[in-house]
Amino acid sequence: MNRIFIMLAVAVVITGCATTAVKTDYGQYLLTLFKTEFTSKGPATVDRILNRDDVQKMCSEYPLERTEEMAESIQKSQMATVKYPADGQYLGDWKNGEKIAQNGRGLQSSDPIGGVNGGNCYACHNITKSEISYGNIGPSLYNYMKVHGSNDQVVKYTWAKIYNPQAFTACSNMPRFGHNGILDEKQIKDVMALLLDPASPVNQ
Amino acid sequence: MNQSRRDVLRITSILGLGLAGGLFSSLNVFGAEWMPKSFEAKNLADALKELGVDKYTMSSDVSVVSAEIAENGAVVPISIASAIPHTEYMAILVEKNPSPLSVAFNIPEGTDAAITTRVKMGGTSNVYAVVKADGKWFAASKEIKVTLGGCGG
Amino acid sequence: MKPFVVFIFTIFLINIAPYAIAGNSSTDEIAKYRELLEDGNPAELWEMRGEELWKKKIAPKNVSLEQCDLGKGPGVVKGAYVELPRYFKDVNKVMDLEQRLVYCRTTIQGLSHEQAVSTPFGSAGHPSDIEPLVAYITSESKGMKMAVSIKQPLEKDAYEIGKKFFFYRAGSHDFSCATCHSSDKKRIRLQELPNLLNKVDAQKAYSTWPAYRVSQGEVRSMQNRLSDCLRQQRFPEPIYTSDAITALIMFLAKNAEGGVYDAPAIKR
Amino acid sequence: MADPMRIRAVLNGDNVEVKILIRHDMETGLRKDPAGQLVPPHFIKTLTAKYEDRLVLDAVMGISVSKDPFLSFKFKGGAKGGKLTVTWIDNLGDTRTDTAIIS
Repeated sequence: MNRIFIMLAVAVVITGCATTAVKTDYGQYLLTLFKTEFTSKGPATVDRILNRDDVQKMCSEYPLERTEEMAESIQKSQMATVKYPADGQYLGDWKNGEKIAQNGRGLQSSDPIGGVNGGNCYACHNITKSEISYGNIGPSLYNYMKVHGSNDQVVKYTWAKIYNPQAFTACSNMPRFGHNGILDEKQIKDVMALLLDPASPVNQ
Repeated sequence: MNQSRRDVLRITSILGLGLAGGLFSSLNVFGAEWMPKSFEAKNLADALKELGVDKYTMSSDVSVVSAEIAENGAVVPISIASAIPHTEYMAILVEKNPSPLSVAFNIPEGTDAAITTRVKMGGTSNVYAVVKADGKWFAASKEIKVTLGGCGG
Repeated sequence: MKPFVVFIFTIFLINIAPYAIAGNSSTDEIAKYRELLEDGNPAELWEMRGEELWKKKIAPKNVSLEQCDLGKGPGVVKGAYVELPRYFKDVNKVMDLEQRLVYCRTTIQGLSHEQAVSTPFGSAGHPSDIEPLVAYITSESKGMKMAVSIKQPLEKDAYEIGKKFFFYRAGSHDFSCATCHSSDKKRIRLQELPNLLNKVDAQKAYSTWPAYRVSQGEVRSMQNRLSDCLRQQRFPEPIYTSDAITALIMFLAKNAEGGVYDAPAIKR
Repeated sequence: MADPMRIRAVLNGDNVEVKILIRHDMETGLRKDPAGQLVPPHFIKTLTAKYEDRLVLDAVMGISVSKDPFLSFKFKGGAKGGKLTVTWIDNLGDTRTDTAIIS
């Protein structure tokens, strides 16, 4: 371990004198540390942090702001990933959707491989009146139908937004639930019902 | 070597007996004994009955002070107090816990009938302070919400 | 004109009031909960045990940690933590407190590396020696200002690597540290999230770790705190005393510069 | 075996204000360890506080008192320099006694 930091230090000194590419090099050093110091555990593999897709790379490199061209190219590529339900049915069971919205587990190093993943929607969104413990990283979804309506366009938009939020907002903080396989098609339908079923507490 | 070790053991065990005997007898004289039936009662009514509370009056002279929301149910700070003269006994009960009785205090003369401690709560529940003064029972309660916190994992 | 404006304003108030009040009173009650906890912090019990462990002679060399150099000279504990992580000449490396403790336990006390890093994070029935030591050492910096240096080139490197780490998005959920910690006044559930790029927030957050976590019933160190963040970020597991984590600690410590240190604290 | 308590006893006007922190796991007997086995109950059952020879608090505890228990109370009639002695006993017979000088 000691040796790595010393090696890195030497590399920094050399490249620092010779070139201006120091900034990108720190990223390389970080990758070296990930390779040598991190171990796969449960569903959380080292591969997962070493091999990132273009969106993750770009959003890491430009975390706080990025050009309009970049944003548009990300949104375009991500829109192309959205898979709509094959049977044309968008709404499942809102009660199960509520459970998914409450559940913050899944895909952590402490979770079992192949377990049921949650959506953890309440971590970031106000959703129902009865749950007072909600976050504010995302907008309130309470009264979703009243605010957005429920026509076909809204339904398709909502599906795509859950499936891959970066189709609309490049580098969004929201996970790409469908695209990254966090929630399966049935689970997304259930979360859709939580937002768009008139009987759901979201719309009461 | 063996002999001395045995001596040490003997001394320890005598001391142990003496200590335990002394301590427990002094507890019997001065203090409360642990009451298995009260602590093991599975609901509020049974726990109160086992404590010997046949009837009680809700009183504004008794208070339960805490935050209305607990970030974590494992540690919920609770202060109970009684302004009723001659308060001699106080207990904290968490209605929805599997065993409601949490802790009870004998209040000797000269000690304030006001105690702060921390209890575990399995979920949102009413928390009761039950006190005995001049042989009569009084109570107060407060609802404390236990929320899910953090990142959820 | 005027009555109309008032009318609109009233409607606006009526509409938003119930939610605004609900949100505020919840966070107020959480603030009250935290205030009540501060009345008695079990971390003091860890500090007491840590001081004992610091001074205790242990096998194989039968020496205590009292000759350990935490950066301010052998045996100087007072004020050591607010200058960590730092560059140590004897190893030509940047170390945080926990790396340095492991180093002292192996070189001074003669423990094997495995012994020195065993049970870094305690649990009921399996107490850690490291967490009490960390509690004791950090408590000796109470009231002092955070003052890490990034003047030495390796310190600067650690800071820059830590910064890269902070913004590094990866894994199944695309999370980075920045996802939750780069804007003001955000909450996850009811927990306020410090914006670690904002000096005031960064100072407040950094100066209150390590902490006794009521959810775990243990004093948790900075290495533990960040490992737990990474777990919830869906990252794989770092080894204990990882240089990557030290780099991240360096970035956070520098952002908290000038903050008055006030830990071990008590937290959810 | 048990770790020492942290006891603070401060005279403030007529009252001695006492704060006690105890290192104890307070196992409920309902918790499972990572291997899925129930962890047996281990909790403090009784606690007494004495000012010199006078009993000033006497508590009985159940499994729902929090881990690392905290108690705070006040009593009258104590003097600076006097001794406050706290003793607890748990369900396995472990016990610990510590003394603080009133300041």
